[in-house]
Order: sequence, then structure tokens, then C-alpha cells
Amino acid sequence: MNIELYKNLENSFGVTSLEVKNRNQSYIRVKKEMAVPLITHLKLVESYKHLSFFTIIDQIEKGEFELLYMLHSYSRNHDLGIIVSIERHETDMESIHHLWPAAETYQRELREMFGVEFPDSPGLYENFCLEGWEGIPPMRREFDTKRYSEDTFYKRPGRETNDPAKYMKEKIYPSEAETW
Amino acid sequence: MEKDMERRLYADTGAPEGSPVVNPDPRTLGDSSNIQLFNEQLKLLNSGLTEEDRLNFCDTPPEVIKPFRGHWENFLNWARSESLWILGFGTGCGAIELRPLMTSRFDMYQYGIQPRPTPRQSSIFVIGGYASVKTMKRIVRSYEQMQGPKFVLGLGSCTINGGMYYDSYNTVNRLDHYIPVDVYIAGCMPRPEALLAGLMELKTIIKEGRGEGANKYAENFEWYKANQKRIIKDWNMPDYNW
Amino acid sequence: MLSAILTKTFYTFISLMVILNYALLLIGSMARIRAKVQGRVGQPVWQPYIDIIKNYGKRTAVTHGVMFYLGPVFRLAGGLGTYLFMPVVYGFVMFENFSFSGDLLLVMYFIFFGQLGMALGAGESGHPYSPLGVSRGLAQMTAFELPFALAVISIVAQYGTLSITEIVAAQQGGWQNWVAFTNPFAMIAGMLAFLGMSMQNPFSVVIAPQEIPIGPPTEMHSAFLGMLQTNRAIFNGAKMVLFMNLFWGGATHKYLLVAILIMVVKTFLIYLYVNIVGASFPRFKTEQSIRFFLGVPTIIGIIAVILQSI
Amino acid sequence: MSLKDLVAPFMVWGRALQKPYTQKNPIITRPGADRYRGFHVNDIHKCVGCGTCEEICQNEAIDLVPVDGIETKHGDSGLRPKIDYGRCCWCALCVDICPTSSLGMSNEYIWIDSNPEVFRFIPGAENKTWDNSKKGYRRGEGYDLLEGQRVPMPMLSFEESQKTFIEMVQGFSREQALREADRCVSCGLCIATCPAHMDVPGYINAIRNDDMEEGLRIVYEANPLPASCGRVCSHACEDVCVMKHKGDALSIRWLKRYIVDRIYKGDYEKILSTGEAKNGKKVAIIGSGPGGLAAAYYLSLLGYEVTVYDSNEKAGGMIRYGIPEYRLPYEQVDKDIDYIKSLGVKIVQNTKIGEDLDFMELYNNNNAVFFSTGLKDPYGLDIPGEEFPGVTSGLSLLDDVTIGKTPDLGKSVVVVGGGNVAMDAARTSRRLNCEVTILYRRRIEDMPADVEEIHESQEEGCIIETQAIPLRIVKGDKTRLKLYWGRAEMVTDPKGGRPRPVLIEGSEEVIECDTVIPAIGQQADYSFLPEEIVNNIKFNRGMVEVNEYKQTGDLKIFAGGDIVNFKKDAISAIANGHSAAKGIDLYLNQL
Amino acid sequence: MVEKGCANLFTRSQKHINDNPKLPPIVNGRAKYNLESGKYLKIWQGPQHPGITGNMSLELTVCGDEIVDCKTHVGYLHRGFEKLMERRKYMQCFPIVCRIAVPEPDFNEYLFAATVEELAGIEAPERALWIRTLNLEMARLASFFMWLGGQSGSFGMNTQGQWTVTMRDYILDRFEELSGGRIYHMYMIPGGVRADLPSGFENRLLDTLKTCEKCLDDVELTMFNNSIFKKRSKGLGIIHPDIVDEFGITGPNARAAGFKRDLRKDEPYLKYDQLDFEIITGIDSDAYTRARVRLQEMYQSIDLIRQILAKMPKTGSFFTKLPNVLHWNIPEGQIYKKAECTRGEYGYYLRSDGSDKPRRIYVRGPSYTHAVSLMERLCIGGNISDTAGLMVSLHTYPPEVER
Repeated sequence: MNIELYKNLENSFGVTSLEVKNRNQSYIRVKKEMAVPLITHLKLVESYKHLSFFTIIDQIEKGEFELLYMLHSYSRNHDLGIIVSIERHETDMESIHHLWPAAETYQRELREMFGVEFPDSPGLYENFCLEGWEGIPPMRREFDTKRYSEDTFYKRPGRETNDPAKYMKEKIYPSEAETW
Repeated sequence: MEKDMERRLYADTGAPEGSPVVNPDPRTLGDSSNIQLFNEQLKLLNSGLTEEDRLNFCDTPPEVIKPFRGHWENFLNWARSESLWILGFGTGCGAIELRPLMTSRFDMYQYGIQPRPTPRQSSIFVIGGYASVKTMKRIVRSYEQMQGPKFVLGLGSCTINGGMYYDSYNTVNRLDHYIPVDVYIAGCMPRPEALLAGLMELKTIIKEGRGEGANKYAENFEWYKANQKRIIKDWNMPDYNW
Repeated sequence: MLSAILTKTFYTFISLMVILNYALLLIGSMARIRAKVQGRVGQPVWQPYIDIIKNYGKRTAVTHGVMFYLGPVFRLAGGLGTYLFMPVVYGFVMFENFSFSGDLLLVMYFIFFGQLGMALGAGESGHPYSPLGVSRGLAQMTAFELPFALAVISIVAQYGTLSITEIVAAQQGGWQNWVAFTNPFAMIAGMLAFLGMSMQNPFSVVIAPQEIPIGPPTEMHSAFLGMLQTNRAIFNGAKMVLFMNLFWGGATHKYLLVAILIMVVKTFLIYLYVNIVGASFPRFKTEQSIRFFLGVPTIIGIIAVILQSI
Repeated sequence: MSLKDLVAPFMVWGRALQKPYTQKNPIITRPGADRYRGFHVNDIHKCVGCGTCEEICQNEAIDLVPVDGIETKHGDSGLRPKIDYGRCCWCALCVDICPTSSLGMSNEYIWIDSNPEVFRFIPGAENKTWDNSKKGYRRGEGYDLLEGQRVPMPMLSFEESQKTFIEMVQGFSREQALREADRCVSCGLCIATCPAHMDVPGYINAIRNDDMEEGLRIVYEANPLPASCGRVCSHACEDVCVMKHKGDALSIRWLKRYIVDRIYKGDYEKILSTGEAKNGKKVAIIGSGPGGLAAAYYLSLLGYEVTVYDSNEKAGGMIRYGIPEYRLPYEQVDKDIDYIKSLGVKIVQNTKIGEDLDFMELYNNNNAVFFSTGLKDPYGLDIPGEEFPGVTSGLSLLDDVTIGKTPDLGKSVVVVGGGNVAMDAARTSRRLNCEVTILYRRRIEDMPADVEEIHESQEEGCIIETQAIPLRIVKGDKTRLKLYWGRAEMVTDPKGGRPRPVLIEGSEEVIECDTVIPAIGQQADYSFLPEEIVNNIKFNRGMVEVNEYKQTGDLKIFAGGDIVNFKKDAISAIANGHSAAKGIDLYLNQL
Repeated sequence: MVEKGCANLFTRSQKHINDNPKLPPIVNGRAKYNLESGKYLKIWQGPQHPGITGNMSLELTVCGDEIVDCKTHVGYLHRGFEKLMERRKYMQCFPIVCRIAVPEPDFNEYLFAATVEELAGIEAPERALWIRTLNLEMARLASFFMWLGGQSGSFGMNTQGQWTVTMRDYILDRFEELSGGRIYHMYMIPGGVRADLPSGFENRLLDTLKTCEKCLDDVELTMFNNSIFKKRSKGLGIIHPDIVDEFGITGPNARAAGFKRDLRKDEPYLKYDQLDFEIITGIDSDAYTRARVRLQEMYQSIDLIRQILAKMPKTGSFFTKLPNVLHWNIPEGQIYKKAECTRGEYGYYLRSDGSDKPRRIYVRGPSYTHAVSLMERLCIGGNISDTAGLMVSLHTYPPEVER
């Protein structure tokens, strides 16, 4: 990403923290309110026409979701990741389905997997991958998939394992007097 | 006397040695108290359907159908084993190895096995590995629509004990809790040869009269239903699909 | 009188058994030949028998209403009807069936009748793909009936009779007397229509597994399916015998066995022809199929009729 | 639509004339490829049950279970992997990572059953058809997930080292330590073998996390002398380290040393717990060697008032006086001892029990007595000429060097013996500019000294004569002494014991030397014990008999260190001290 | 002709959505049909349906034979890979990534290895990169053979499908030899590859290529010159060039619309910069053109494999030592890596928080847009007979949609 474009965006959209990975890839951060205007600008003016993907990274420690819009410009041959942080408890975000019809699918999935709402996105509340899901959305960090699996689906009983160190203590040094 | 005979015969075929789980006993598997509780809440009256739709579906549980006795049943079993029609439903990644098996390299037609596009006409259901909850719903429906005697082949490790998705929130761990399984094939993916060997094993089982999965399902119908409803949270389909 | 009826019944039974077994074996062996094209070995020749036995031997069956029951029965009746009103081997009482009392129109009616019965049964089944298949089937049937009817008209005009026995009789005396050579346009129109009638590619729109998983018989199972399979064998046999009679001089010889052998060879070749086309082409869409039948074959049929009328 | 489009499709029938693609009888005619990842095989006699396979398995498909016929012993947990084929995904990461390379995969792939419970098995222990399969997946050359080579320890060069008493081993840098710690697979097989059962994987993990404080805490749980042990421990743990099967064992000892080296002495108090409140009970400890100090440390943590009596000028016992400075610098010994002292342990120096203080006085004034007086009296060579001046002992040489005397060794020295003391004596002599020859009765591989000690002494220029039995010492002509020795041959023991050296009659060689240093072992001295106590305590071949809590026949007296165990090394003494501390606590709380 | 065709279909489907007063109102972005009216029939194509690729389903609303509304339902194969990877160590993720796209697992393996290597600062040896390139091309060929079978089968032509699946099987034989696995190769591990080429592998591979090429010639002759195949596939599912970017269409689907886009050329990864090939494009952007483009890419792939075998260094190390994989912490950072798979842009996004487990791995499968939003639009106005053919011509693999 050339510095000029970044400066430009910095001035107009308040873009921050440019992270250049290599010649073909960089990441920028932007505030929630400016995200969709920025993306619109990038698409319509700066030739970032291809939405590679759109996903969320759950930063549970910071109490926020990081939305990542990965745009690609064929003419610049450049990937631009736009990271937008939103509060974990205020989970709605402006939809971008009017820019890319395909984004509607991403937003459907994100609502299901993270519980982030995109008002006005068509078919947002339709099932995507899951059916009849109850409880917290599965891709959130606090959801423990292994525990859920053990609680919901029967595990085949009859397995037990031994820790080598503990087993050796029992076998060779069972005495209380030993120092471990 | 004859009745006794019949019962014994059925008991013989019903509980073959060494395959306790082909005929799962509700009292020994799973958390029995839980199931009991569940059974009480379980209203097997097509309660997932609307009033209107309910009229379209049958509302009686399946019945155990006794096999004929003697040579006639043996003959039918022979025919069943030599004409295995696989339901064309690739439920998981196992479907990828069905393709070579169906086509010229391994050509399962020469063993009397062929795919069939509709559950009504099929006799084997090959569960291709892991079954996600959403697919499980379709598996149950498809399985129930198949006409007995019907057989289930658990392909790959995921059907045995969850396989590599043992900790996934969306795949079942033990297939035998939801539908009766006749043969398991270990592997991930099992090669087409393993699948073929599994089908051959299934043939032997059918010829020996041990392929009574449909009757097992009818016998333990409530147990299976309880298990199914435990994982399928939005039960909006009929309880009796035949 | 009684003994005559009994004899007739017995002969009919034999004739039916022969055609049933022959058709089943034919289906089985043709599956093997098609398998060769696909580069594989293929199913055993007797596989259709086992399939039928298995289907009759299924323990459970579900009905969707009275028509659902009657569908396969009508279908089977259609197949039997088609078969029973024409001579299989010309000149032998045992294999002439009831051809004395039936004619081409009756046979054509029966070809329709089975389809209609099936349509009713499939409609009752409640599966959305069944009516789709039925509508496709009926649409296509109407289309291929046209060249077929034209071919038939042409033959009727040629020989001035509707009786199949007489048509066959008129073709005796060497291959140059066969309709195929005396009236080649009718033959071409008829054989093209036959492609549609036999529901093989490219005219397999009715069962089209990739589109409407096998269409009308989607819900048919167990004994119903067994019945359909039985019918499929008899009906296939009947159609081939019909076409053999109409265009390829029928089958006759002074020895019964040789006559049957001739019948076998001729029908085998007719069936092979269907399969040669079937293995080479994909499937038409319904409207493409209709458009096809209403195009070249119909024109050829019209030409055949015109040629015979002048 | 061209004619070609109409005709070309019929070309498919060309295929009908060719051979079908179909594989005939594929199950038989198409075995898995040579590298196929089929069912597991395991050489259960090679396997040591380290559990690394269980660790890497992302499907939790592997359990470790006991197997009949496999015993739990040092370096082998006796457990073997049991694989659940209801979980396995045949990724073969377990095969790749197996440190002993015992695990592999055959090219068999068909396992069919109608009972889902049977798909679990212990490869190698249950007779399966594929057990002896040579084909199938094995970890190939040039691909390895684990590092078999140690990170080399920076050391003084041998030219330099033989001239100076500066510590030879310089210790890991942070980066080296991280790299070395990274090699650990955290199997924990070493814990059982370490006499003190230190939580080795625990502190190595702390190093990896760069958390030295946690590391120190873990170390002190089982060893209060880590600075010393980190240098001179006999590291039995490294002998059983699973990484040894891949090449070099992990440098467990150096890593321990790394933790201690990274922490300033003054910070110990902040990091380590100071133990329970004082409970007013008193315990006397005789001997300030590792055993005594360990007992003192753990007892004081438990709240006892501990007094240590020692005959030397400084505390430490053998680790100070028996180990030369180039291996264990004195300030490191001080570092350990000072911390123990800082907990309130009193150490009374220059007090020899039996001479300066009566044993019974201790016995009566304290609630319990622990003694680990060690082995002090060196064995003599038992040959003619032993009494000549110039014949000294290994221990007294080391002693002298420690207290600052320069012993008179002359120009050339012969050390007799093959233990660590012999090596220390030889290398110390070397540093005092002597020519050194080491005579040992057996073969070099029988030497009890550490392998690296032997190697280093050779590198420093000591000549080792093996299978050499000293015969007599006479006055020399040019030199002070002449040592006659004969060659020995190894005779296998018919009973299956280790081979015995037997003198070859008539073989005799001579070495001219100034000093002969026998270092062939020491024995204990119990003369300080009064009669009535000796009667209570049982002895067995010069060693005190104790129970598991190191309690002697006299319930109030506990003993530890070289006088009770056969290993006779510092870490065993520490373990004894720790056990005794537990025992004393138990004993006093029962009263 | 092309432009006209495209515009025609595009406006037609747009019309169906917006203008036609006969069509029902749109609620929440979706058309609402009154199924009671008897005019429409709702049918499900899948998940249990021979005409569907893999385990997914299309909910079709039809009016006669014409589709007026289509909804794609996925999730039947959802296993939550991204969640599972969050609780696995980096090396433990390695066996599971290949399960994301069953018929073509190698791109997952490569991309996962590449992202991890990039963030960990590891470089795979030269020979490993060549072997990976070889592997990816073999996978491309195998995957296309599978697709070719599907494409012919979806129009009811079973013959060629039988051959091509066998050809794929022959390639899988080579894979099995190379990696020890038939379907899931688990071969491209972070740090390189797991084993060297077995002895004699090159020759056997070349033999297989010869067989494949011959079969391709046969298919080319009998399928691409087949009047009925042409009739059915020409003009089917035209993707207008204007909607290529709107729907995120990549790969042969975009190239058939005339876009010269190929990541192998645009952002060369592995050893593609040293190989000699051209981007293959089409003009008509219908099912037939897409099939043509793919067929040519198969020939190209065969050629590339031959080039790779010729240019590859014959010896050398194929694996770099990794840190101990049992506790391999990867420095904090993020990276997106992509590769041109058979279906388009396949991408892995990896975010690391410095621990031994990935913070987030996002898998971008090209089918995500192709199978869902694009399929839903292209279906409208079409015939139910064509859905299977259309679907296959978009070349979608459901497991990479739902992951």
C-alpha cells in the first residue's frame, strides 16, 4: 500500500496503525462509524473491488470483536485488511450487502457464529450452518466446544489413560516418604 | 410350542454374540435416569408438526416384523445380500470414496451393489463419517423412510467414537445412539477396498440372518427417539416417517 | 371350448415366461455391455432377477392411498396388454398370444395406458418429484407418439391393415420385404420414436436421476417396485417385439426354436441400438426433447405417410 | 451443429473394445503403498511409554495403559500406547514424533466389525496380522519433528582448562537455554529416576516460558542445593531421558543451573516461601553435607529449630571439600548454603561430635537427631609400599586444595581408581602441573565416573591405563616412587555378574612417579556414636540400616547420605535429607 | 453474441427480482411466494439428491419447470474447524486442515503451512517448495478429473464420468505412494514436506500423465464435441462480467468471463514464477466455456507437472528443523495467504497471539460465494433440469463453505 493512499485515508477517514506485511498486503484500523464509508470509498474510488472475505476475531480479553474486511484490488494487486473494533456487548454493525451482494452470506454466518447483528442485511436471521442452535454462538471464545460436545453427544465409555510420571511413582516409589 | 420356537429363533437372530451394541439395551447405555426423564417429556405424537400437517403423517410407531423361518428366509436373505442398493446420500467426507467404488476402477456393480437415488428403494445407508446435527436430522428421516430390512454401514472412525471431530459442537460422537449400525469400518478415510470389504462383511451378516437393524430400531424406538431429540433441538418433523 | 381356453391360457403363460426371462436377461446383459463402454466389468447378467426377488421380499411397504397401489398394477397391465395383443413369433400358436383379436391401435393404446396408470399412482405418492417426472413423461410421450403414429399410419397405408399379424405376414419372403427396406422413412421415424419410448439417454427425462431423482417411481418401493421392474422387463420386451414386427419383418421359421432365436437376435440388436445411442449422449431437457421429436422425426414421418399415400 | 458433433459422441464405444479399468479383486491385488499410513505397529520392547504420542495426538486417540510382561523400571514407564480407532485420523504425527522410533504404521487398512467397542488395541501387544509388516509408514530420513542434538555447552578449551581452577563449564546463555529446553517432550520419565524426584519437566517448562522464578520454586521443592547440583549432580535423569533414544539426552543439569544462575541470591527470599511458623521443636543435624543441609532446609520450612554441627571450617561437606573448584566454585556452594542459613538454620562449624561435643548431649537436648556424616576414611591400596611418603589419598588432596594448601605432588602422579574422586584428583593434579596417569582395574566402560569426566580428563592430558592392577610401590631412583602394576584380563562371571579382572601372571610394568594417589573408595566412621546408640542402630556392611523415612533402630535418630544409600552422590543425600525431614515431622507429630 | 446473451440473462434475472409485477413482493431481501396459490411448487434439491455436489441443498421454488426462487442451504458438513483449531496446537491443526476441502485437500495443507511458516519466520527448503508445487498441480489435476465426471454426469452422461474418476484414482495412487494417504495426504507440513519422493516416482507419474492425457483426449472428443452436451451447456448460467467482482467470483469462473486473473501469475507463490504457462480465459462465460477453460487447465496442469519434474532439483533437503512442535509458540501477528486452487482464490488468514495455539484461522473457500450467493442468483429463471449442471459448472465444494 503506498503511503500516499494511507495519508489520504488518514486524513479523510481517520485510519490508523498501518501494518505492512509485504508488497502485496497491509492492514489498517478504523473506527466503527467510519468503516463503511471507508470501504465504500475504497471500493468505488480506489479500485478495491474484490471482497476476499469478511470475518471476526474475538478479542475477549479486550472485550471487543475485531471485524476484518479483507479487500483486494486487482489493479494494484494488493490486499488491504481493514480492522474495525466493536464492543463485545454492543454487537451491531452497519451492513455492506449493498456494496457486495455476496457479503450477505458472510453477515449471515457471522450473526450465527458470533452473534453480531447487521441490521437490514437480507436473510440475516436464517439458519446458515446451524439448525436450532441454543445458547451462546459457538465461535465466541467463551464457548467451550469440548465441554459442549461431552455434555451433548455421548462419548464411548471405557477409556482410561495414565500419566507416565504418576504411574511410575505408583509402581516404583509408592512410599509416602518419597519426595514428590 | 411353535410360538416358543419362533421367539427363540428371533431371539437368536436378535442378539448375536459379540455385538451387544447392534442391539442396544436402553438400560445399559447412556445415562439411564436421564433417558427415563426424557421419555416422560417425549411426546411421540408428531408434536413437532402443525395441526394441519399432522394429518398427513402416520402416528404409530414401527413394529417388529418377524422374519420367516427356514429356507425361505435364507433364500430371501441371500437375495437381499446380493442386491444391495446404497442410498445416494453422501452424508460426510466418506462420500468421496464412494465415487471410485461406484465407477470403473472398483466397480461395485459386479458385486450386486448399486447406488439408488431415493431412500424408499434403498437397503443400505452408508454414513460417510461424521454426522453433523443438521445432517443427523436428515439421516434419521431418510433412514426411517427406507423399507426394512435395512442396513447401516458406519464408514470411518467418526462413526465409532467421534473421530477427529470428537470435540466439535456440531457432530455426533456415536452413531449407534441414533440409528442401529450393522457394520463399522475403521479408517479416515477408509480406502475403497476397505469399504468394499465392509460391504462383503455386511453380505455375510445378512446371509447369516443377523442384519436385523430395522427390528432393533422398532424395538428400542423410544430410546432412539429420545437420543435423537436430545441433539436435534428444533424437532419440526414427524416422529414417524413411513 | 374349455380345453381351448386352457390351452390358450397355458400358451400365453409360456409366452409370458419366455418374454419375461428373456427380457430380464437382456437387461442384465445390456447392462454389462454398457459397463464395457464405461470401462468396467458390470453387474452379473442375472442381477435383475435378484433385484426383483429382493424387492418382492422386502418386509415393509407403505402405501399412500388406493391409486398408489393401482399405479404399478395399471403399469403392469399396460405392459401385459402391449405384449399380449401381438404375435411374438409369427406362425406359431404358442407365441401368437391374442394377436387375432388385437390390432395396432390396441397396442398403441396399451402403451399409453401404462403410462397413465403410472402417472396416477405417482401423483398419489405425494413426492414433489413424482408429478414433475409424470408431467415430463407425458409431455415427451405426446411428442414421440407423433412420429411413431405417423410411421404406423404409413405402414397401415402401405399394407392396408391394422392387424400386426398381417403386417408381419406381408413382410415375409426375405429381408427385402421388411418395412425397413420397403418403407425406410417410416422405419427411421419409428426407430427415432423408439429412442424416446425406451427412456434411455438422451430421452431419459422421466427418471433423470440428477434432476428429479428418478421421477415417478421415487416413492415406489418393495413389492410396488418389484411389480414395476417386472413390468419394465415385459414392457421392454413387448416394445422390441412390436418394433421387430412392424419394421424388421417379425420372427419366423419352420422350427420354433430357430424362430425364437431369430426373435432374440433381432430384439437384441434393436435394444443394442438404443444403448449405443444412450451411452454416447447426455440427456435432453424436456422441451429440447419435445422439440427434437416434433422436428426431424415428424418430418420424416410425414414424408413416409405422403410417400405411401401417393 | 456440425456432423462431427453428431458422430464424435459414438467414439465412446471405442472404450468397449479395450481392457476395462476395473481392478480385479482389489482387496487382494492392491495392497497399500509402501508408505501407506495403515494400522499402527509398535515395537513394545523398544517403546518406553513416554507418552509423547499421546501428547501430540490431536484426537485424544491414544491412551497409555499397562501391558502384561512390560515392567515399570527406570527409563520405562511400563505403559504402552493403546489406540482408539474410533478417534484416530491416521495422520501419523505419533509416528513422526516417537522419540524411540518404536511406533510405526503398517500398510494394512481393513478392519471391519459390527461391534463398535472393539476398535481399540495396543499395537504390538495384541497379535494382529500386521504386527510384523515391514511396509507402511515410518518416519523417513531427513525429516524429524524432534531435535536429537544437544545445544553444545560453552566450555573452556582443554588447553586453557588444564592450567586453571576457573570453572570450566560456562553455562548456557538465554538463547541456548531456550533452545535446549525446547527439546524437552515433558514426558516425566526422569522424575522417577532422579533420587530427589525433582519435577524436571516443570522447571524446564518454566525456562521455556522464561519464568525463572517459577522455575526456582519448582527446583526448591525437591532440592535446596540447586546451584551445586546444577553443576555436579550425577544426573541419573539424563540417562533415562527419552531424547537419548534420538541422540543426546537433554542437558537437564545445565538447565537447572541456568535457572539458578539467572537469579540473584538476594532475590531468593522474595521468590521462595519461608515456610511455616516455628513450632518450638528442636532437631540436631550432624554433618553439613548435602544430606544434612537438605534435612535442615525442609525441617526449618516445617517450623523446626534446626542446628547443624560440622567438623570443618565451612559448611558443605563433600560438595565443598570433595569437589574441585573448577567443577563447583565455592561461591556457588555459598549461594545455596547462605539461603538455607537465612531461613534461621544454625550451623555450628569446627565442632566434631564425639570430640568437641558429646553425642548424648545432642540426643538429649533435641527432639530428634539426624546424621549424615558421609564416608570419610579412604580405603588403602593394600599393597606393599603404601606407607611411603608420596602416597596420599584422593580426598586429602582435594581437601588440601580446598583449604588453600598447595600439596607437594612432584612432577608426575599416578591416580589409582576409576571413580569421580579419582578423576577429580587426577585433574586437580593436572592443574598443579603434574603428568598424570590413571590406573584402573577394569575396562574404560566399567568406570563408575561420569562419561564426560573421563572424557575431559583424557582431553586434559591424563593418561588412562585400564585393566591395570597395582602390585607394589618401591622407592624410585630419579623420582620419588616406582609403582609396579600388572595387566589384568576380564573373566566373565559364570553366575552372570559383571566380569572380574584377574591378574595375568607374569605381566608386570612399572611407572616412575612422585606421588601415588589411591582413590578407590571410602568408608564411614561411626566412632562418634556412643555404645548404647550403636547397639540400637543396625549396621549392614558398614552402612546404617534405615526405614523409608530414614529412621534408624533408635526411633529418635535418623540418618542419611552416603552412609545409608548405595548411590553415594549428592542428589541421593539430598533426597535422604528430604525424606528424613518428612519422617522427623511425622515422628514428632505422632508424639 | 456473447454480450447480448449475457445482458439478456442478467436483465432477466434482475427483472425477476425487481420489476415484474407478476412476481411476489420482497420481504427482508427475499421474495415471498404464496405457495397456497397452487402456482408454485417448493422442492428441495438435496441434501439427499444425486444431482447435488456433496452434502448441501437447494430450496427451489418452481413455477412449472422454471425456477423462480432459489435458496442455498449449507451447513450439513459444518464441523467448526475454525473453532477446533483454536483449541489445538499449531502442529495439531496440521492433520485437520486437509479435511476442509475433501476432493482437494492439498491447498489447505499448503496454505496452512505457508501461513505458519510466514509468521514463525521459517523458510522451507528449495526442494520442498518444488515438491509442494508438484503436489498442488497433481491435486489440481485430480480435482478437475473429479469435476469433469460430475459435469458430464450432471447432464446424464455417465460414460465419461466413469473414466475420469478412474483417472483421478490413478493420480491418487501416485499420491498414496508419495504421501501415504489416498484422500487426505497430510504431506505438506509446516517446515517442508514429510518425505522425499520415492524412488522411481517421476517415471510412474509421467506414465500416469500419459494415461490421463489420452483419456482427456477421448473426453475432449466425445464430450466437448457432443451436440447434446453443447446444446445443454451453451448459454447456461451466464455470469456477466459486471457481476464478477460484486459476487467475489474467482478462478475459472472469472476467467471464463474473460478476466485474466490467476494468482499463480499475479502473485506467484512457491515456484510458479519459474514455470512457463499462460492464463487461460474464455469469452462466453457460460457453462460450456467454463468447462472448456477447465479442460484446458487440465492440459496445462499436465504440462506444468512435466515442467516441474524437469526443473526440480534432484536432491537436497526437504524439511527444515522446527522448534519442538509440542510447545511451539508462534510470534504475535497476522497474515493472509492465498493460492489459486481449482475453484479460485483459496485463502488462509492466521492470527496469532503468541501462544502455542492459533488465535483465529479463517479459511476462505472460493465456493463460499460461488455456491451460495452466486448460485442463488444464477438459478433464477433457469430450468430445474439445469440446476445440477449449473451447480457443477460453478465447481463448488460444500465443505469449504461451511468448514
